[in-house]
This record gives sequence, C-alpha cells and structure tokens, in this order.
Amino acid sequence: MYAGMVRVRSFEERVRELFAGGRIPGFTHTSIGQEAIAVGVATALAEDDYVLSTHRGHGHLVAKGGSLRGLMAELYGKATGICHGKGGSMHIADVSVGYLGANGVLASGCVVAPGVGLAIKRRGSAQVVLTFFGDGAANRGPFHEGVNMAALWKLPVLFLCENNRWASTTAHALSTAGGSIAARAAGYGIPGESADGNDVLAVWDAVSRAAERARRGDGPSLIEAHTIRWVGHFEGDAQLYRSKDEVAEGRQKDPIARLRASLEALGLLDEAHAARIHEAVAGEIEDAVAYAEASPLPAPDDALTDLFVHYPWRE
Amino acid sequence: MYAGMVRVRSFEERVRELFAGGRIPGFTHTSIGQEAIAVGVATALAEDDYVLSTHRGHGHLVAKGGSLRGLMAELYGKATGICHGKGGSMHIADVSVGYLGANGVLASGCVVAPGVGLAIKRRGSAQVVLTFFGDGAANRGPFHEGVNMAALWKLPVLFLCENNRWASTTAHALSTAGGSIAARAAGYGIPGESADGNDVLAVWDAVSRAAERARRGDGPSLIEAHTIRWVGHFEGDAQLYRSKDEVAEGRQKDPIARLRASLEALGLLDEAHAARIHEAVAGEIEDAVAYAEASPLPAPDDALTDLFVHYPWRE
Amino acid sequence: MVDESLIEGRPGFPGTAPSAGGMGGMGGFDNPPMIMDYAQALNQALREEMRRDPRVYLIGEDIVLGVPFGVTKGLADEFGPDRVLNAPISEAAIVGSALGAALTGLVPVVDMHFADFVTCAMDEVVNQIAKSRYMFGGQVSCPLVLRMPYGIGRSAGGHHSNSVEAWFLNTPGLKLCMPSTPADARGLMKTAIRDPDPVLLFEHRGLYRLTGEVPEDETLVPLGAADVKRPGRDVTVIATARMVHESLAAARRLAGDGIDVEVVDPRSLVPLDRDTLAASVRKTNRVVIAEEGPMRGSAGTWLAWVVMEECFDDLDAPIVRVAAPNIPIPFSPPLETFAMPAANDVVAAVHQVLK
Amino acid sequence: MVDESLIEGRPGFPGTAPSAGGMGGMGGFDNPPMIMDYAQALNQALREEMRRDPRVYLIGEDIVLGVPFGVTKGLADEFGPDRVLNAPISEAAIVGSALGAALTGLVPVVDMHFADFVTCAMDEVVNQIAKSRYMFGGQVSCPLVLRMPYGIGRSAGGHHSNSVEAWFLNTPGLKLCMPSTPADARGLMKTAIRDPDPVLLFEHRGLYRLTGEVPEDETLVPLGAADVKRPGRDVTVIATARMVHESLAAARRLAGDGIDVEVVDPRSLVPLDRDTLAASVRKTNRVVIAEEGPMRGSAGTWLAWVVMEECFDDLDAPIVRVAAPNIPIPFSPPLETFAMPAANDVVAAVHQVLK
Ligand SMILES: Cc1ncc(C[n+]2csc(CCOP(=O)(O)OP(=O)(O)O)c2C)c(N)n1
Ligand SMILES: Cc1ncc(C[n+]2csc(CCOP(=O)(O)OP(=O)(O)O)c2C)c(N)n1
Ligand SMILES: [Mg+2]
Ligand SMILES: [Mg+2]
Repeated sequence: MYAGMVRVRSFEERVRELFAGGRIPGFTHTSIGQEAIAVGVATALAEDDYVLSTHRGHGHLVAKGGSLRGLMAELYGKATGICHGKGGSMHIADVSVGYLGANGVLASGCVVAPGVGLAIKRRGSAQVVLTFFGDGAANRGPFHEGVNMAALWKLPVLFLCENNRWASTTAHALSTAGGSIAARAAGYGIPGESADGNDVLAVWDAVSRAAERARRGDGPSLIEAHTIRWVGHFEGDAQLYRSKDEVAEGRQKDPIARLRASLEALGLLDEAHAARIHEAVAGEIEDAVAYAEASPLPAPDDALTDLFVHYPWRE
Repeated sequence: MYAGMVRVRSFEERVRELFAGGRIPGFTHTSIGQEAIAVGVATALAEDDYVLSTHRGHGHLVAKGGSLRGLMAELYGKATGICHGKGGSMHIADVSVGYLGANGVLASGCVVAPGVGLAIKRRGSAQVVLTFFGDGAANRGPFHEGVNMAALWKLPVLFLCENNRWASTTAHALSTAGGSIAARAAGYGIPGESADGNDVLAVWDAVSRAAERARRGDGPSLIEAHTIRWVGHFEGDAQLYRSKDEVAEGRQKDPIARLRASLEALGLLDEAHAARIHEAVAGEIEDAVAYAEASPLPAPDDALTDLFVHYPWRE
Repeated sequence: MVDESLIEGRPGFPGTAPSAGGMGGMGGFDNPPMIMDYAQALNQALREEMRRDPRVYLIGEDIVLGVPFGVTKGLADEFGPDRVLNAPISEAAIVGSALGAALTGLVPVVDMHFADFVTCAMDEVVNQIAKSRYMFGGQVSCPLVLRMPYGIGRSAGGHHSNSVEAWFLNTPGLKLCMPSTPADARGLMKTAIRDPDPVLLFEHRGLYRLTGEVPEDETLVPLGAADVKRPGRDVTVIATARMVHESLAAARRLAGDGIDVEVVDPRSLVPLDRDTLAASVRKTNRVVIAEEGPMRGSAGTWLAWVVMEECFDDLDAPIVRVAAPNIPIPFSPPLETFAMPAANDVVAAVHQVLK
Repeated sequence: MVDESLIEGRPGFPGTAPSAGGMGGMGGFDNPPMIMDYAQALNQALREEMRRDPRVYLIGEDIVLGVPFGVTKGLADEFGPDRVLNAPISEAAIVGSALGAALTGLVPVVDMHFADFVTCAMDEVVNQIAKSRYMFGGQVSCPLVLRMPYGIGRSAGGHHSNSVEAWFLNTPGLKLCMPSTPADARGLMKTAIRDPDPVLLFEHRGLYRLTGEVPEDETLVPLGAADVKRPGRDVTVIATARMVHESLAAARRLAGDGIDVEVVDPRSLVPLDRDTLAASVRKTNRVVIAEEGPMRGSAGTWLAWVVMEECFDDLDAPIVRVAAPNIPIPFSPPLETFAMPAANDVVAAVHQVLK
C-alpha cells in the first residue's frame, strides 16, 4: 500500500509538471493528498472487480494496476495511449484492469454501476463494482437513482464518495443539506459509513467490509471518505476560495507520511526500504514519461475510427 | 373539508363516467380514495400559497379552489377550458388560485418548487409552495436535487408524497429501497413525517405544521401521506396487478365516511346537512358539465397561439 | 406489403385493451401467424432473441405486464424476473445501468415507456452510451437497444407526444431506426438486438395495432436498407413510421388523379441508405418528405439535405416537406389534428411539388 | 466590425487566467471601454440588466468567482448572494428552479457551466420550460435565459465539447441565439434577459477572450436580426459563432484570389432572419454554411433547408456545408484539430461552390 500511494503521488506530481510544461493538453484534475482512498480501495478489491471513476481519476487507475505507460501516453494524447488519444484525462478507461472509465459528467457512474452489478449477478461471480464520486457530485440525481436501484435489487455495488470538502470553488457545507453524505444511506436501508480518507487502512477496512457484504449478496454500501486535496481543483486553479491553512492541514495529515510512520513503528519499513520504493516508483514513472514522449501522435484521420464496431458506415 | 372531499370525489366520479362515455379525450388519472390529501393540503394552505401537481391532479385543483367550469371544459378540450384546450388532464394549470400545473413528467415539480420558494423568499412574503409527487416518482433524481436545494437554502417548500402503494403496475415495496420515503428526509436534515393520508385531519395537521415552519423561515419538510387508490391507475386500467382486497380496504378506510362519522359524533353534521352538501356539490358539477358541453371546441389553428408572448414569429 | 386497412383512419392510442390479434394471455407465438400487429411483431422479435441469446434482458417501467402498449406482455412468464426487470421510476438509472450491463457482458433492451422520458436520461444516452466506445478507443462495445415508443395521437398532450429522433441523429455514436410495418418492426428489432452498437428503435405508438404480414421464417431487416413501399414514377415521397401509411393513403388518392407516387421508407436513419433514396429521386425528379416531428431542425430536414447533396441537379422542383408545426403538441382533438401531419398534407405537398 | 487579431489563431480555452482586458478585481465597468472582450461584454450586459431590473438573478455552479470563464466575475460583489447564487451540482434543480422562479416573478439567468450539462436537465428545458406557457394556454410567461458555454477547443474532450444547439432548434417554445462578437454578445444578452420568453444563449468558449468594439451606449441587438459581417459579391457564407471568424479569415485569404465573399451571421436561430439570408443569397447565388456542430442533423442542416426553401431558383450550385464530422470530439490535439472546422475548410468549400 505504501508503494501504491507513492506511485499515485509521484504520478500526479509528474503530471502537474508536465502539464505546466505544456506537454499534457486539456483539463487535468490531480488527486494529490487523496491517495489513501484510491489505494485503500484498490487494495480491498480483487483484480477482477470493477471500478467506475471520475474526472479526478488518475489515482484510481494507477492504484487499480493500470499501465502507467498507457495512461501517461493517453494524457499526452499519443497514439499509444490506452484510448489512442481519444479519451484523455477525463475520459480514460482501461478495461483490462476493470477500470470502466473516468467521466467528465459528475455522478454518472452512480447509475452505470447498478448495471455492472446486474451483469455480475447474472453471471453469478463473486465480483463487485465500486463507483467513485465527489462530495459535489453527490447532489446530482443519479446518486439517488443509482443507490435506490442497487439497494432495491441487492446488487454488488459500492458507492464511494471522496469528500475533499470542495466542489471546485464551492464548499461542501454550502452544497450539501444535512452535511453528511454517509447519512443519506439510511434512507435506502443500506449501510452508510464515514471513513477517514487520509488513512489508507481505514479506507481499506471500510471497503473490505462493504465488498464482503456485497459478495455475500447483501447488497450495496455507501462509504464517505473524508480527505483534503492539496492542489487546485484543476491545474491552473488560483484557489481564491480557500485558505492556505487547509492545505497545511492536508499536508499535516499526509496519508503517505502517516502510513510510513505506522510501518516504521511496526518495524515493517525502514529508510532504506522506503528509498528503494521511491526509486523504483520514480523509475516506473520516468519509463512511462519516456514512453509517452517517444510515442507518435495519432494520425488526424484516426479521429474517424472506433465509433462503431463495423466501421465505416456510409456516413 | 367535508364538502371539499365530496366535491373532489364527485368530480372524479363524473370524470370517469364522461371518459367512459367518450366525452373526455386523452389519458385520465383520477384520485378517488385519495381525497383527504388534496383537501387536507388545501385547507392547511392559504389562498395565495402555491401548489405544483402531478398527472393525478384534478383533486388538487378542485380542492385549491380552481374553477370547476374551467377545469371541466379543459378536460373536454374546449376553447373555454382554463388552458384553452392546450393542456388537458395532465398539463392543466390555474395560476389564479396558485395551481402552477399538473405534470406529465413524474417528479418534475420537485425541482420547480425550489424556484418558487426563491421567488417567495425574495419578495419576503409569507407564502409557501407545496409540490405533490407519487411514491413511484420519489425514485427519480429530481426528488433528491430539489429536496437538497430547498433544505440547503431553507426555502419555503413542502414536499408532499402521495403514497398510494402503486406506481402504475409496480408495487411500492418493489420500487423503493428501505420502504419509507419520509425516512429519506433525515439525510437532508429536514423533518420527514409519515401521515395517514386517509385522514383529512391528519394531513391538515401535518401540512399546517410544515407550512408554519416554512413561513418562519426554517425551511422545507417532507410529508409522506399513505392512501389507497380505489380505481385504476388510469381510466381503462385492467388492474391485473392487484387484488380486490386492497380496494375493499380502501373503501373501508374511506376518508369521506371517516370524516363524516367524526363530524356526526361531534354533532357537527347530520343527515340533512350532508344531503344539502352532496346536492350542492352535485349542482356545481352538473353546472360545470353543462358549461363544458355547451362550450365550443377551439378553432384548429388556435394551436398556433400561446407559444411565445409576442406572437407570431416569422417561423 | 402492409395491410392498409387501418391506414385511412387515424391510428389510435391503444391503452391496455386486448389486441385484435389475440395475443392476450397466450404468452407465446411458437408458430407465428402470417398476420400479426406491430406490437405482436415486436413481442415476437424480443421473444425470439431472448431465446437465442441468454445475454438479452429487458428493463423498463411496468414491462412485466407490458403496460401500456403490450409489447413486452407475456415475456416475464417465459423468461422470469431476471430477464424482464420492472424498474423503479428512475430513467437515468434504467438507461445508465443498461450501459453498465452492456459493457460487462449483457445485452439490454430498454423500454423508455414513452420516448419523451428520454429527457430524464439524456446524459446517459448522449454522453455515456453514445461516446463510451469512441472515447475509450474501441476497448469496449455497447450492444444495447433503446425502445422509444413515440408519436402524436389520441390527445396524449405535450408531455407524451414529442418526436425526439432528430436530437439523436445529431448525436454521433448512435444508430436509429423507425419501423413502419409489423414485418419491419420484427426484422429491425432483431437486427438492433444483434448489433454490437447502441441502437434507438422508434416505435410509433399509433402503429401498435396495425396488422400486416410477417414472414414465417426469421427475417432480419438490415440497418441502412431503405424500402420502397410503393413504386411510382411521378413523385418520390420519403416518409417515416406513421407517415409511411399516410403517404400510401395519399398515393392511392393521387392515383385517382393519374399521379403515380413512389413511397420510400428509409427504415433506419443512421445508417441511412442514400442509394435507394437517390435512385428514386433520379427517377421521379420531385421529392416530398413526410414526417411527424416539428418542421424546424427535424429528421426530415436532414433527409432534405441528403437529397440535395446527392441529387441537386436531378431536382425539377424544390423539395416540399410535410411535418408538424413548431409548437408543442396540444391536447384538444381539433388542435391535435391540426398539429398532426396526415394524408391530406401529403396530397397537398405532392400537388405543390408538381406545380 | 470585430477586431480580427485573434482570428487566425485557434481561439483558446481560457481557464482562469486574468483576461487581457484587465477585468480582474475591478468589479465594474461604469465607463465601458470601447474595446472589451466577449466575456467582459457578457459581464457588462449582466451587470447592466441586474442594475436595471431587480428581478434578474444569476444561478449556476461556481458563478460567484466566475469559474471557469470569468463571465460572472465580480457580480456577487455588487449584487450579493441573493442575486448571484452558487448552486449545488444539481443541474435539474438549477434549471427547474429557474422555471419556478420565472413563473412567480423573477428573471433567472442560468449558467449551464458547459452546455454539455444541459443533458442533466433536459426534461426541465424541453418539457417544462419550453412548454409551460403553451400548455397552460398563455396564463404564464417564462422569462429566463440559459447561458450555454459551448464549443470545441483546447482538448476538452468528449464530455465538454458538445454542440447541442440543434436539439433546441427542434424543440418548439425556445428562442436561440449565438453571438459571435463582444458587441453582439452584450446586445443579445440584454435582449435575451428582457425577452418575456425562454432564451438559450450559446456562448462560444473559444471566443471569450476575443476583443472587439462595443458601443458605449446601451445597444440591444434584437432577436431575429442577422448581421452581414462582411459584404461580398461572389459567395454567401452563412456562419455562426466561432465559424464567423474562421469564415472572415477565409474571406481575407480568398480575396487574394479575387473571390469576394459575403459573411452573414444569423446571430439568432430562433427567430431566424430569413430575409437577410435570402437577400444575400439572391445577390451571390452561391452558398456555404459553416458551423461547429456535427454534420448530421445540425443547425446548419436547418439553415440549408431555409435557403432551399427561400431561394431554390436563385442557387447556381448546390449548397456546400462545413461542419464537424459525425464523431464525438476527441481529446488529442491532432484528432481534435481534424474534427474542428476551421478557415481552411471554409476556403475549400468556397472553391467547391464556385466550381
Ligand atoms: C454534471 C456536471 N456538472 C458540472 C460539472 C463541472 N465540474 C467539474 S468538476 C466539478 C466539481 C466537482 O466536485 P466534486 O464532485 O466534489 O469532485 P472533486 O472535484 O472535488 O474531486 C464541477 C462542478 C461536470 N463536470 N459535470
Ligand atoms: C418521468 C416519467 N416516467 C414515467 C412516466 C409514466 N408514468 C405515468 S404515471 C406512472 C406511475 C406513477 O406512480 P406514482 O408516482 O406512485 O403516482 P400515482 O400514479 O400512484 O399517483 C408512470 C410510470 C411518466 N409520466 N414520467
Ligand atoms: Mg469534492
Ligand atoms: Mg403511487
């Protein structure tokens, strides 16, 4: 888990640099500070479990085991990207690791997930699907419809809200009546749990229990993981809406430092080991960057492929 | 209130006959058995309070004091109808009594209502707006978005769910996880109350308290009123999905008989008085029918009016 | 050729009355009759495809009993509640879940109840379903069908009479078809279900009780194959869904005046069979386009453009279009009749294009 | 006439960078400069109308700080939180509540954030807002504006690049306008706010930083008044929003070849100024239509139909259209550039229509 969080953090930090340097086009939302959620989730899930993600999805994909090369090349818009450059940061998918897509439309995963749950149920496998969404997104209708449907049909769906206190410039308290998203679960007769999203073990624990429940056929759970985003909503955000204290608080609650301290206290990690991990991760990421840099851009008229299975139609 | 319920019942019964006799075109959903809700609400609200209604809206309008002539003529599709024949049963409105429209799309009122609440709040009046919706409709996204917005901004909005156990052929229990709609209020930090929708006094009481709260500036409430529809979902419904027992139960809990018994016990109503009420109501309704029958149909190209304020555009 | 007995009359809104074809409680068509109605033909297609492919399932509101149009009636009896899912009134979740299921191994057939309610799941259709395969670089396919019962008629009023096909024509990533006969309904539904991409199938609710011949053997109607419903020399009428029948009625009347009308039914709008359309226009040199949607920016607008693009020099007169006026569909019968394009309008349009 | 300095370059996606015009923290334009950018012009229109009419209020996501395009920046400072409402991420409630407010005395101006997200409030727009006045027989009016920031550019990808105007063209009950210059943006916004009916105002996000002259006095641009952005004799190019500038760039290049192009900007699509369009076509006899939406069933398809209807006999050649291909808009720059219509495409189209 330590390596996982370091991988997510390092990946995102590199993305920020590359974006600032003009190497990565488009909108980019990074998850620095929120790594414990992505990694806690991925650790609790099995390889063949599914994940539906958000606009802030790199960490989810890195943690789920997606190819760093394919992901980085996609962010670059290269032909070798997982989506051949058609998706980019907000619309990336890596089906090979069960990552069924980032999403540019908030909360959309909440209604897609029950269908994945139906398919799992029909095939009788022990899989689950987890959909991420933000605290802001939780106020959209699909949250309600998706949770109700999944609860009604006892589908193996986990609803995981990453509450980072902000929806872009809008504070959680100014958009969410009642204040607690986890508390909304009760209205659907399902478990709703608030977890410390800066503690990877807490996330792992909550998701593990929810997944077990779902695998037993007892239906969905809602988990609200509280965290702090250290950087702007998107790259380029001036963050006029919040105080520096919050970022300081985030850094003080750094999930990576926290796990490291625990592991060190338990004698499971030492300086040298940690250094090796950081180095190995750095190597992976530089490899991905090098791969992306070296890859060709797609040919312009590749834009016309991939729309339909039988391509091309006459028009 | 007794006269009010008799008026709603008699109106709806007459509508059924007229529909069966081919006098009323279109879809028609009547509210027989559910009169206590319409009348309890209308009694609790002031004349200048607003109501947003549903596909099953005749009773709401009759109770709110809408013109029976205008309503009946509209159901007939006559030029003298409140909407000049453009609306019909499912899209009728009578703004003069604060009835801002039936609706053919379920739960739509839930998101329109907060805007009415905003307008009320801006003008600083003591009005409230109440939106009706069914148990089935409660599972649509607008319920969630509207309740959250109204609760967040403490708007003078009342959410009134008419739970008649069925959404067309689908039982409440098979569409609503957790079973209780009222219980969903807690997730938004607002009062949620379950009321006996066959008891007009209980409805009146619950709505009065909620309205008072809203007028005080304390925000919205959710009320779930349980009732039974005696007839088909729409006129022509074969009702293969439910047993006759349920209708028998409904008749046994008849809100009109119930109020009458209470009033008689209190010495507030006797046979003769009741007969006068029934007679007077029958007279009003026959007047409305006669008016509708005698009214002209709209001219075909009246279809082109009322789209925009400045009519006509070039195309 | 279709049975035309119902054509002169205004096709109705069926409610739940038992269908003329007697599909009532029978629950099956093991030996398909040669004559069946449009709803039965769709029912049969669903049944056959569900038998053929266990991945196929149905989801929608009130589909176990098949309310209000009877298309799914009896299928729950044969296939059980795992494959015929009565959903809560949650259009976004119904449509969104279909995407999730399609991406992970099932083949959903979604009943929109009324096409109007696709507005409650618009993001799911246009941003999620239409774009997933493309945005993900072809990693996934999205085999699903959205059944879109639509049409004007029987005073259903503004919220149950929208013609929304043009929106989806304008949304890359979706296929669209609009059957006008029982045979086409069965054949297109079967093709749509087998198609690996998302298909919107517009079922005109005024045609559900229209009867016609359906081939006994399993006949697929390909997407992208227009059908000449009536050959003729003088004018080409390109018509969709109910307007095919109104146009055939118009053609019969015009035949009395010695005017020989060809009626061409594109059957699918995406993909569109430009060749058949163009061949007809090159023969007649005069074109009327008849549809039920509102005139401005409709599917017929697009068909007119295609004709211009393919056959500008072949046209002896400007194209004339028949469509609804640019108003919501009103409730009252005389108003609705005014707004609802019919055979009369096609007759007038043909006279105009021949002037 | 617009400042054309930005035209050759691909207009950008501005993020939150301070605008060139320096609207930064100033919070007001009491003495409007003669030159301002499109976002500032919209900001000024909002400010002026909010001062004029206390019923006007703004609602949307992140509009207090005016993220991401800066259009509403500073307005909360002047008008306070009762008139500049940062809403939760609840598009259906944002749009639906605007209807409720409009019916009961206010004049909402809704920021859709990105036009793409109107899919999350589609029922509210097409069934509720567009139809209320009509279905209720004219009892109410519905004075509201939906601000629809849209457009392709800067690798925003499939979910932030939809051109959805054609859907609403096809929805009776809505008015639509698409300003291409700062002056038109200010004038149309003011008109839209004063209009008693619902108006969708499409703001092209690639134009926000385009600067141009704006009249000092309060100038309303009426709906239904097209504008000849460049007079010419040889070919009429009818273009909307960003494509007006691409067409002007094309015209400058073609002028070098002795081809004199007239560029006509309809400015509003509903109502549409058919007369100005027709007058231009009658003069040049050749037409190119340039837009950013996908080719199939787009707004340009409708404009082509209108030209055919008004001027069939005046056309010396088939109309040529410039539009996006029928694909979602891809992310990677070369793919996006391929999908994004530009001046080059207009040049090619003009050559084709002159052949
Ligand atoms: C339906 C929809 N509405 C609005 C947006 C624009 N938008 C993108 S991210 C964002 C804030 C999201 O906040 P939250 O859900 O808390 O996620 P976070 O960014 O904090 O991870 C907004 C408003 C969108 N992408 N989709
Ligand atoms: C958004 C939407 N979906 C589906 C329908 C079709 N429909 C009309 S009434 C109805 C059942 C409504 O049930 P409920 O909300 O409980 O109200 P009731 O009819 O019981 O009063 C359905 C599914 C609709 N009108 N609108
Ligand atoms: Mg957040
Ligand atoms: Mg009900």
